[in-house]
Amino acid sequence: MKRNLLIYEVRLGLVLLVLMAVLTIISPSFLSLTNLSNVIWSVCFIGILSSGAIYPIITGGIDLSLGSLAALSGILVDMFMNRFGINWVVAIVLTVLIGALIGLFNGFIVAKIRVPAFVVTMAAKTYLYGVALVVSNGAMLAILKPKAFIAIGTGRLFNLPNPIYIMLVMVVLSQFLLKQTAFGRKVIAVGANEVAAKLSGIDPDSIRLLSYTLSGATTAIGGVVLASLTQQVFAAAASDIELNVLTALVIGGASLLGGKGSVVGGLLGAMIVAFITNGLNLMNVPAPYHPIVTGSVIILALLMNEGYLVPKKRKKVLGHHQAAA
Amino acid sequence: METEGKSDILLECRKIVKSYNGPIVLEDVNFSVKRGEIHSLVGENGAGKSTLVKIITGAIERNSGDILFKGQALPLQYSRKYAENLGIAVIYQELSLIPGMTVAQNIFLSREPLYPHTRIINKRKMNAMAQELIDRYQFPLKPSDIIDNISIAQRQLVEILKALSGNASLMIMDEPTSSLTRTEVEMLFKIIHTLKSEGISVLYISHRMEEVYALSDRVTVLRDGKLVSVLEKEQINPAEIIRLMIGHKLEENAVYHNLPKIEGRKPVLEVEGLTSVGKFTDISFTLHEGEVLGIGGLVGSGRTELVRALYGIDPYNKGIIRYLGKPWVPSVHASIRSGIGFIPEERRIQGILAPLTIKRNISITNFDRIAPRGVIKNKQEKQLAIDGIRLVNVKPPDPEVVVGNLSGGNQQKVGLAKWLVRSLKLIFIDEPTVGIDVGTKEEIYGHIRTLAEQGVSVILVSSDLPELTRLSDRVLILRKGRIIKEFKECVLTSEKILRAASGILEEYDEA
Amino acid sequence: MSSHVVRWLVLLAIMIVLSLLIALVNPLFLSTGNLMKMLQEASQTGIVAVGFTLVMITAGIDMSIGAIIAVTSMVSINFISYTKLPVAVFVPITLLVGMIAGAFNGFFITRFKLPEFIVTLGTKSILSGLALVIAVKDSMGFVQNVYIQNESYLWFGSQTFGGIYRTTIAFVILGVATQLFLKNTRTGSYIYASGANPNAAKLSGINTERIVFGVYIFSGLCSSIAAIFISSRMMTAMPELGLGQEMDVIASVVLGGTAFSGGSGDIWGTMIGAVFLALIKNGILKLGISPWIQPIVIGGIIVVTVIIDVWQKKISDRLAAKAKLKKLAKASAQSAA
Amino acid sequence: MKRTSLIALVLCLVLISFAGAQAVETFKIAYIPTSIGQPNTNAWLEGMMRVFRKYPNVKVQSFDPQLRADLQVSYIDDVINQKYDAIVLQAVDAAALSASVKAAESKGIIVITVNLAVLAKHTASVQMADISAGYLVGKEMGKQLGGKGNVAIIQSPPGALLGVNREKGFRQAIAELYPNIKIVAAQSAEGWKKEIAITIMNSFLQSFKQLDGVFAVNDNMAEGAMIAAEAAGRLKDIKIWGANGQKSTLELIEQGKIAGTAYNNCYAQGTLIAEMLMERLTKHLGPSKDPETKVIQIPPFAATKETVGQIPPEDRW
Repeated sequence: MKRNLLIYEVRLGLVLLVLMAVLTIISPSFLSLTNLSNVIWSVCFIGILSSGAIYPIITGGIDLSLGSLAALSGILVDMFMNRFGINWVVAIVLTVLIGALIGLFNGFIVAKIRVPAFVVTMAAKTYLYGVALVVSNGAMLAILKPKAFIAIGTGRLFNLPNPIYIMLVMVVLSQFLLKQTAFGRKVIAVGANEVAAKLSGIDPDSIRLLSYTLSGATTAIGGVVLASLTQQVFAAAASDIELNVLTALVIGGASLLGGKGSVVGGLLGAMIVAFITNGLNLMNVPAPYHPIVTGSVIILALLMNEGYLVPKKRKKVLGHHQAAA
Repeated sequence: METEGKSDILLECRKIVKSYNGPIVLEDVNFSVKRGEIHSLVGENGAGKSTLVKIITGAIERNSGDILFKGQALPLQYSRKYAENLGIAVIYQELSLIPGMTVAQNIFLSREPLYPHTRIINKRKMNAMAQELIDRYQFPLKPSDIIDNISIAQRQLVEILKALSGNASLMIMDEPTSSLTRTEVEMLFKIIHTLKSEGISVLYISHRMEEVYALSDRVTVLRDGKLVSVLEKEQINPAEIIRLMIGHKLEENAVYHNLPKIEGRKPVLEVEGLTSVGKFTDISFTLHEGEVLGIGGLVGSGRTELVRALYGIDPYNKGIIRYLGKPWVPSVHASIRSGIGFIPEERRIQGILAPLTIKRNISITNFDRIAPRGVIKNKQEKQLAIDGIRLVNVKPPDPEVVVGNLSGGNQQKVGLAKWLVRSLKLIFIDEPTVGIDVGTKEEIYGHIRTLAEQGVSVILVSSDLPELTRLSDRVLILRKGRIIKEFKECVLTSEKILRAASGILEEYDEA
Repeated sequence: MSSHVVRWLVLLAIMIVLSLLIALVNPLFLSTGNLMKMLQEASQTGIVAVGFTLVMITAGIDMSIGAIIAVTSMVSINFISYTKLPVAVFVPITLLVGMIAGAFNGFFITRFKLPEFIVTLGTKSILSGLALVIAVKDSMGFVQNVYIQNESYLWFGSQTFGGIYRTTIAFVILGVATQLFLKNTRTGSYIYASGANPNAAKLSGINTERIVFGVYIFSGLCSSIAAIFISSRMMTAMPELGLGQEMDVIASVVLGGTAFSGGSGDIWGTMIGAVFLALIKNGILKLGISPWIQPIVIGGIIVVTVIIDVWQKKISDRLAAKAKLKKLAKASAQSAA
Repeated sequence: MKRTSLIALVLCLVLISFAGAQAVETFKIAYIPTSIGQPNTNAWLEGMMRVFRKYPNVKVQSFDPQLRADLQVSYIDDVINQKYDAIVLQAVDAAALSASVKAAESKGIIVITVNLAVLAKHTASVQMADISAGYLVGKEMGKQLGGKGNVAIIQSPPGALLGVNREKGFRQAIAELYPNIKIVAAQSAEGWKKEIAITIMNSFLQSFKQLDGVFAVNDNMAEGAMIAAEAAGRLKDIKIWGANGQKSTLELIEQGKIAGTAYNNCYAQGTLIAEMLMERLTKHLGPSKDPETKVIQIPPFAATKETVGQIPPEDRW
């Protein structure tokens, strides 16, 4: 598995390089540090969310409440800081805690009451949007202070935007947690074969619970970063971001049936999409053609990853059904 | 059904050669099945049995050689459907039924009776036809039963009916008894004989020598893709077959009979009046250090439920358990932490993590060692995997191989390894050798005995009586959740084993 | 099977209770006009959900349904505004386009064994772009949505006897037909087989690839049918029409008891699910509560409903287990004697 | 089933507690913007409420179509079924809503549209004329640029008429008044999202070493463009314009970070609408019988560093 996934990620990396090469040829202004950093910056939000969202997916679940929760978190952190005048650090901690709690709540319904994750989190997406409206009085609030908070999203370090560092840290942590800790291994085990995992002394329920909690917490962080870099919060701020996150992760090798996936792959997936969009912007391609190109490239990338379109001997890959068995 | 002349031969394969781009898996194999005979095909895993069967059923094409069926030559490449239409039917090892569908639907899947000039299924007719078949063979089935709600044995019967409904003249059974209880096996044997009496030939593939011995009219033995010999009825005897299969006589010490006395050893597990309503009742026994305690009985007699309760998966209602002299409330976590292991039945469903590597499968029970502070130490993990692989010699010995792609035997070895690398005091083993070839069986038996010699106590649940009697110091027989018999002495050779086995059968059939 | 019936009853019970509660607050809820409208909305989701159910029975998923609605409605709009072709001609063509889109999904999923989810997401993206490209434009090249006046096209979305919308009739016919097809035809049982145990299905000589392929085509067809009814009913169409409806569709199917794992579920359930969803969304508007609270209530009701559903399953299982235990006890008593 | 009924009971209480007391003789007014939670849609509501608060027998219910025309259509049907007295509609699309508006007015429900008149004839439309707003921005920006330079546009999602019209007006102004100003690029931001506007602005900054002006078709995206330009340290050289005139943007204009916006007094708009409505409702006039939709245009005001001061705090939303 590990070896295979590594190969998968490497292949994905190659796809990315090919893409970059093509873009450099087409538009010379592509390959410049600022542009690259801009593109990476543009996937920060998705990257941060992926770092947590991968966990429910590997356990064979899903979290569709990302968008609403991220928006809500932004609203909360603003409320704490600018309505209650709480110190911004404390405010962020509080927000992340609340995010974790909401994730825990989802996880509880999924793991303990055993309701399909899809429905639970989809309902959560709906009611969290409502909660966000209520907390924000249905207003679009601008965040202008404290400066320190704004700096999180807009500041730069060594001439690179801060969010890039935040994302990289989260991705690395997530990857480490998944591949290098007992917890991560247990998550994978539960996704691969719950019964066997159980008989080996793993408690699938608590693993699930934790996965959704993690997802909630990272989503809250993402929401905070988004709020800081757009300097504005409202209930529909991140609407439907979950689909982009999901796409990124699945391109990155995650299976919705669980047991497979990695956040690094997810990040690569997100970057592929981002680079395409960027290239299209640089070439000033009219809007309608963006989704067409993006969609086609996604499918092409998949074909490459499944070993088609590449000269070397094609590797037999499990179809969904076998994987399920 | 004439048995004279040429037409005596139903299926004939001449000089079959098959190689999967490179290694030759079948080399000039000649093979024939007579009309109305029960013909066993035996050989270790990798001997080429399944390849040969696949070729006959049209699942894969052969490189060269002729196949004659009912005297008609078959093309190099043909589809399953083609073979089926000719009358070649297969009862697959992995049951090929559709959950959620009824017995009738499964029997006639893709052969449903339709209303004329439509694709609409005539359900009444279909059920009637199913009923007819069922009555003809007096199977305990209802056409309207949903597959999910019937026992594995019944499902197998459905498989057979499915084959019969396609009026097969050759029925290939691949490990049909692997998941059946003794009585179910006997029922199956009766059915096989009925089929024979109807002139249907049965090609029987099994690792269980006593079955081959009991059933076959002829036996064909393969080894390393070559035909070793074809035994006629009178020549058939288990020891001989095993010898031919493995190629060298099993050294005596492969059969463990020098069982040490257990008196004066300190008790590891003491169970008193353990009861779980509806599962098992008033179970009491004491397991000593280094003792292998066999538990026999029919499926559903409460054996599996008992070990699951002792390991801490399922709760129990009353009773006292003492482990290493101290009172003990089992829970999976506690069990693992205090040196208790568990190898479940249905290895694919419960045992292994198919999509993960050998390394990952072995780590799963050893996080306390490879990740004491929660962070995995790659070196230790790798080392542990290598140790485990060496302990049970998994092939290939590569920690990064995905377990799902290993043979059944090697999968089970991995299942064993993840416990052997731990310092165990007690291990529960449930049906360890289902569907595993003789050679690997011997290895696994070896490991179990070695455990015992190292002072590890073993509780072994098995439907395979020779296995039980060979490995166990004592055997408890469960029936309807109660211990009805305890065997102390054990037997040596396979004939004796078979005799003992049937002896035991009488014992608990009358109880 | 029977467990299915039970969960339908539970769902229906919840629906009835909710309806009564809503009616208490606002009697207008039970007015024919409103009920017809509710059913009409249920049908617009439901028609798509019928196709989606088949996809899910084969253990697949189709995220492109919304985009197919968008692109096919754009196709018919183009016919209406640029040609004089009669409805009888261009509607079939529109449906064909929908089926081709579905075939595109089916092709990549069966031929290359790509994961359904991501392929259909890719398709969604492509089609939504195409919808914009083919959308009717003004002189400056900006999308200009057309106000449909073609009477015979407007027929689809209009009401008929008793205020019933033709959409609803279409939904019922499509639903019932598909259900009968699923349960009574060879292909129907192949669809279940391909989802429940593809290997076994293959062993029985079923060409599961062909089945899956066909199922995605059907899903495309259903989406395009919906597209026609929706656009006719709105008397226009936008290139983004239908995008964002995927979730409602999936929700109806899942509430209807079809599992993502495939091999189970049926159209009755989906139809109930669709009506259930429409009922909440329509009923909520009758309560005169702030739009901020509405999503909270809707989400809450859905969660509670699925929890109840799980409970009823647990309860019935427990009862079954109890009965089994009784039998066992009796048996052991006899054996003891 | 016991559990079911129990849950049902709980639900019952919940719902009833939500359901406000329904006064017997009230005017029910439906407010259907493109989406709630936007500064302008909130401001319109507030503007209307300033009038309606004086009438205890008026009940306003807002709806949240989340930028989806099909949802607006379905809401209007519902409003008709619920026998509302009036609808205030900010249509997502002029064509898509026509049928519904027609139906509503034929059922005696007064419909007043905001900003965008639907094709079907209805009682009135109070507009901050999108096209002329765009035109105004073009004119003013042109002045600031001294009639020459490179300009880029951050578009609304394709098909969103509000944004499209503003862009049309802008292009028209540039074409007519400033032959030396070149529109070098135009990219659309999915969902009017600020973070996407930032990405687009980044790519503009990347592809054009010389970029003098940017018109973002709403203030939100203008703020996004501003953030990107500031981060790239090129804010000084680029005149960024928005449209709407929401409070936060006005502040940024005062700080000189954003060059200007086409300010529109949404409060006034809302108040005007409300007054028209009350007039007709109290006199039980119903929908107007005039052959043409009465269109009231509120001329947009060009808010720049110089002029922004003229907007009093109470008119800032």
